[in-house]
Amino acid sequence: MTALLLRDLKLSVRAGGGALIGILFFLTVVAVIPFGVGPDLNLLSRIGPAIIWIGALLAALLGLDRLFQADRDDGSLDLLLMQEHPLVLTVLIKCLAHWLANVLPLVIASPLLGLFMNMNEVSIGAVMLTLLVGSPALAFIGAVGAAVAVSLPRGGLLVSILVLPLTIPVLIFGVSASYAAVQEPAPFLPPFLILTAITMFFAVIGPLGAALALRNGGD
Amino acid sequence: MTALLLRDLKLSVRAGGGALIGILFFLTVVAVIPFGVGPDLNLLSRIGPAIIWIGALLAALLGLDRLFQADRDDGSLDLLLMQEHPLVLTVLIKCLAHWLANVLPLVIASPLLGLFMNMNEVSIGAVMLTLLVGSPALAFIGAVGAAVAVSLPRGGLLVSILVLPLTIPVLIFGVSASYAAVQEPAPFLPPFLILTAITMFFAVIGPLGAALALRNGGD
Amino acid sequence: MRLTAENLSAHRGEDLIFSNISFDLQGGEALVLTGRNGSGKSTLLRVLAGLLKPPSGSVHLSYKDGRQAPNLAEEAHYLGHRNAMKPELTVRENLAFWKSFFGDREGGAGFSIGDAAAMVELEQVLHLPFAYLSAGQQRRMAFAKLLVAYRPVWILDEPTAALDVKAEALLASLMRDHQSQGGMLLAATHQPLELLNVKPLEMKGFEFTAEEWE
Amino acid sequence: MRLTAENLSAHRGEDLIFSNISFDLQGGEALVLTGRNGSGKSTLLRVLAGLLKPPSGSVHLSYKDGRQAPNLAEEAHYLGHRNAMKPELTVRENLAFWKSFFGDREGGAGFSIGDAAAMVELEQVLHLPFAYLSAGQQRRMAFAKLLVAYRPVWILDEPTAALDVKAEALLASLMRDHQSQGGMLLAATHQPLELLNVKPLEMKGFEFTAEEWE
Amino acid sequence: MSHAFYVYSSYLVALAITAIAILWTWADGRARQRELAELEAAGVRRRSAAPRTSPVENPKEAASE
Amino acid sequence: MTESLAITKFSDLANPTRFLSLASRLLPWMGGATAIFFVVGLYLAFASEGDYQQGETVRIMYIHVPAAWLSMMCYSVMALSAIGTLVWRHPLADVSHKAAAPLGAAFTLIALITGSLWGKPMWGTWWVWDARLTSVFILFLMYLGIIALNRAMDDPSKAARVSAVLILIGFVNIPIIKFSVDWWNTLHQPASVIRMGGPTIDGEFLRPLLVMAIAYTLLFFTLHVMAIRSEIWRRRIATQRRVAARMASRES
Ligand code: HEM
Ligand SMILES: Nc1ncnc2c1ncn2[C@@H]1O[C@H](COP(=O)(O)OP(=O)(O)OP(=O)(O)O)[C@@H](O)[C@H]1O
Ligand SMILES: Nc1ncnc2c1ncn2[C@@H]1O[C@H](COP(=O)(O)OP(=O)(O)OP(=O)(O)O)[C@@H](O)[C@H]1O
Ligand SMILES: [Mg+2]
Ligand SMILES: [Mg+2]
Repeated sequence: MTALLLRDLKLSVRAGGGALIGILFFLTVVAVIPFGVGPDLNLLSRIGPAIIWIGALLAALLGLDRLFQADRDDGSLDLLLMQEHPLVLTVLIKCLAHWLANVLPLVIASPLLGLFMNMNEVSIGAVMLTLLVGSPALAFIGAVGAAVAVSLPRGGLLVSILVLPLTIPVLIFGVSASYAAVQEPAPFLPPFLILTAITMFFAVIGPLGAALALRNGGD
Repeated sequence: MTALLLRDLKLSVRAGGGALIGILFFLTVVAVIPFGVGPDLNLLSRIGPAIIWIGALLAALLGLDRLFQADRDDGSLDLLLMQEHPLVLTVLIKCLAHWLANVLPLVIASPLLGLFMNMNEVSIGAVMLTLLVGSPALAFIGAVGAAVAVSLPRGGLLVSILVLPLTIPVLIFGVSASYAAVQEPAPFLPPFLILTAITMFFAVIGPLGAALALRNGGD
Repeated sequence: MRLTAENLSAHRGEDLIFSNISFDLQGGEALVLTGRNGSGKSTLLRVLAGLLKPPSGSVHLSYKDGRQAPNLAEEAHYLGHRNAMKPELTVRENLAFWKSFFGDREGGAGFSIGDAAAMVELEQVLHLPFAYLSAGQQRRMAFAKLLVAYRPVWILDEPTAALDVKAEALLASLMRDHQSQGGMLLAATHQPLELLNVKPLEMKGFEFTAEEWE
Repeated sequence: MRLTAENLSAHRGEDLIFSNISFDLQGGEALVLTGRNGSGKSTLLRVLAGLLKPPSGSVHLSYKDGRQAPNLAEEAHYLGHRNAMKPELTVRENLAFWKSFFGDREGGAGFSIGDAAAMVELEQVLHLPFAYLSAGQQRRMAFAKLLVAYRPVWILDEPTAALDVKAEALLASLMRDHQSQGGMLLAATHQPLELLNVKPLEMKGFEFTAEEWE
Repeated sequence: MSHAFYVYSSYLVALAITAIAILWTWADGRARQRELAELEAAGVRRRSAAPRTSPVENPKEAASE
Repeated sequence: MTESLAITKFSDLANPTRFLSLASRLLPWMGGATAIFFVVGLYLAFASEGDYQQGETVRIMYIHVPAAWLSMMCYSVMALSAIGTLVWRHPLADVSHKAAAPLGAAFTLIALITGSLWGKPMWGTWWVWDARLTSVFILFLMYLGIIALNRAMDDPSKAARVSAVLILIGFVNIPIIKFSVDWWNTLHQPASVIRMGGPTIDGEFLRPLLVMAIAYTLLFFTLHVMAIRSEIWRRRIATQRRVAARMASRES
């Protein structure tokens, strides 16, 4: 199982150029934003957490749809399915590898981006914390979509309908928890706890659903 | 050549679920921003055009990195490269297909999002018009990144990094033209004309660069 | 070691590809599937590997001492039309991954990566990314994957596709070695393969449309 | 029609795979490449198809009337290890796309899609998505792609991989038909192919490492 | 903060980055030289530096002599 | 010989072996000259008067402006090499733009950081998203992107050709940097040295600035030649390793 984790990490590092890439990607996304909304520092710091969360969503989605497809195309998926390491675990590991390689660097880089967006320390800390807790959920949700995409040759549409709406709650609670940390009246803990609950929920449901789809969809 | 256009359109509708992914992602982005900005409708309508443009930019990136990769993996790319329909034209057609399938739906959906963002009619019209004129440039720029990605085993984030910086001028002029349409003193036409010029410029440079990269990156 | 299949059948889409296939195989024997293109050889092998659920029939594997194996898939290597190797990784990395992911099953031990590569006569390309190998070299390395982890049953779908004549003989001798150590082979092939204790099975292809709707 | 290649060589990465390969081919003749796995057959075919730039050497094609063709790639069909068909589209859609994308070159006309499918004896699967075909059926349909648009030169990399014996004979006869109409064949193969006017070329493999950096 | 702070810190930063660039380039060169020496010691030699077997092994060099 | 003398001379020089021997003769001189110019430049920089408007901080100019110039010049050198790669397919051009990318990134980083350090006292903020600053930031990202691309591909000559295409496409950014202050009105200083109609800057500041600019340029070329040399060595090593491996496997 560690072998699988290492292989998947290696694959995403090898091809794209490594963790640096995730950070660079995020940097470019964030650098693009001020061009849109203008150099108003106040406004930037207000929409900062939302932008960082959207960047994370995008980074998590890019490449996620091919989580299993690459393995299917070269035939590895067959061999993964044949082993009796519980398939759920295999899926979980693959999600983890995707998250580690593509999303974690963003979480680590987020303070830097917060500075660019003129956010204050508390806000930066809150965004980083919510990202750390919430972003794995994006990977788990995506895994279901990726598994469905593999098993239905024409599942493309279904994937987007399945995945993106499910990510909205994660995004909403993540963003609102980050704001709650700064804006006084709103309490930080409730949305944060909900976010944690969502992640844990999807950590179970996601791999289960994905494993089910993979088992039933093979041919 | 129409055959190629039709095939690519068919593929993205059948397999990728292209249009819907874009629109849903777009929707997600637009749904999350109000949480950041808060219920201030005035502010929302002010940053509306920028948000829509940014959403469109990011949505256009989804799937772009695989513009040529799928063709390489099944060997079609070899045959496309062998034909002497000028390769630049082939690339242009593929960009067009990507734009039609993945970006045009966004343009069409943008008025709806404008309503969400509390924008007025003129502003909505302006955003739609600038998107229509400016977004093809995104596809052309992306084609260069996608062509570079072909020589990599997998493209992913790296492509976005290479591509995003180049899209910034498009974004700047697109957004400023949309604002100019509403804010009185600023004239609409100059930035709009520059936007058109940029699109035309990249319509030439993009496919040329992509064709060059494809010729040189193959093996 | 004994493998029995009873009354297997398989659907693809709505079509019944084959039905009522039964056979019985001892350790050291080889089941060789032949038949025209599209007659269902690959389908049968995928059913045996547990990748397709057969609408009817069953497969049982029992160990030498009579115990029932829980699952054929776990005791088997499957080499399909595709090589299951990552083009971006070097050959050595690929083999190392499969070696540690598969682990050995009782009754034997896998070879080291260097040995396995030497057995398919390709030690000198271990450091290259898999994508850089020629078609035949890729196939040979995919075969080396079977050697790095031990499995008593090998399910092989056209193992010698794309191989030159010498390599074909080489792989055939590796398969015979596996048999003579008590392993089982299930192989689909178009070229005659020189194996031991061959039980031929000719697939006839397309049986009937599924009957559920009649 | 006449094809001459002079002093061709090819790099892969930093390695020189072959050098100084020259040959001369007339209409109706076939160049058959043989050699061990990894000896450079596919590389040579890709160089001829214009997909790899050779560091030295040149290829010329002239028509029957002595005119020089601008480019071999345009006058040639290339069938590589991969089938160049989209798994999501039906076989008919795939063939229709290539037919209209290729168009015909002077000197002949392509067959209709139905005819081409009948020539490879697979009319009955035209409506299936390409992904649903068996390996051999896929290869045959990839071959049918050569029939729907006319090209005087066919560049074939192991055209008969994954085919059953009957299909192999069938495709060989289609290739002979192409030859007898004045077409040229350049094929790499491990199995003996019964063609007309064969010029054999045995590839020896790996020459040396590139010298630029010395 | 005083203006001097900005002046000196920018000079320091510039110095640091330049120093890193110089050291990196230099260390890379040294490492490569060492590797070349190791190869030489192991008996691997450049073919063009080895005793000539054929007169025109490296045409560029041969021509310029 | 059918080629002209100039071409023969050029391709002589461009032979890796020639280049190496020339480099080893030239490098000590280049290094020495760089050091001398830096000493003189730094002396002038601190000996000169402060600006009545900007006070002490004008001294930042002597490192900020040359670094900014170099960041653009380095990219231009890369673009020229990229043309060399694509048009003449010259291996030395491949090496040249690969070796220049990290140097360009370093100079751009210096310009960015010293600019920020200047911006805080002058504009009251470290960073604004104006056209000049952002286009330089994009330049920095492009350097990093090119480095990442080079690292992601293991066939060096293919990597060189592909990144050459990218370098040329990215060249549109250079005029944007140069003219951004004219096209958009921004906080940043308009051109006052390199402009049509001669410099408008006072000679007092111009002298140390020019000396520092020469010092930076010399530094760049010294490092570039060194980096090219290491890159050539690196490729030789790879080649020899491969040959050795083949030999070994042949014998066995
Ligand atoms: C991070 C922020 C900054 C960046 C990225 C930056 C970038 C640049 C660049 C690229 C140039 C070269 C322009 C050309 O050759 O036309 C330049 C020149 C210059 N910069 Fe900055 N700059 C920054 C901040 C500042 C600040 C805060 C000041 C002073 C208030 C300043 C003053 C100057 C001056 C005086 C020149 C010389 C212009 C000329 O004579 O052509 N810069 N800068
Ligand atoms: N989804 C599907 N719907 C209908 N038919 C299908 C589907 N998938 C596969 N088939 C058919 O199943 C049959 C069996 O294919 P299989 O791959 O088992 O053949 P095979 O004997 O391995 O052939 P080959 O020698 O070419 O490899 C083929 O005729 C194929 O067309
Ligand atoms: N980038 C690369 N670097 C080094 N060697 C390479 C690279 N790409 C391919 N090769 C080598 O090139 C050689 C020629 O491969 P090619 O595909 O032409 O062989 P082939 O004759 O077609 O073999 P097969 O019969 O197996 O199809 C192989 O030895 C392969 O390992
Ligand atoms: Mg089969
Ligand atoms: Mg081959």
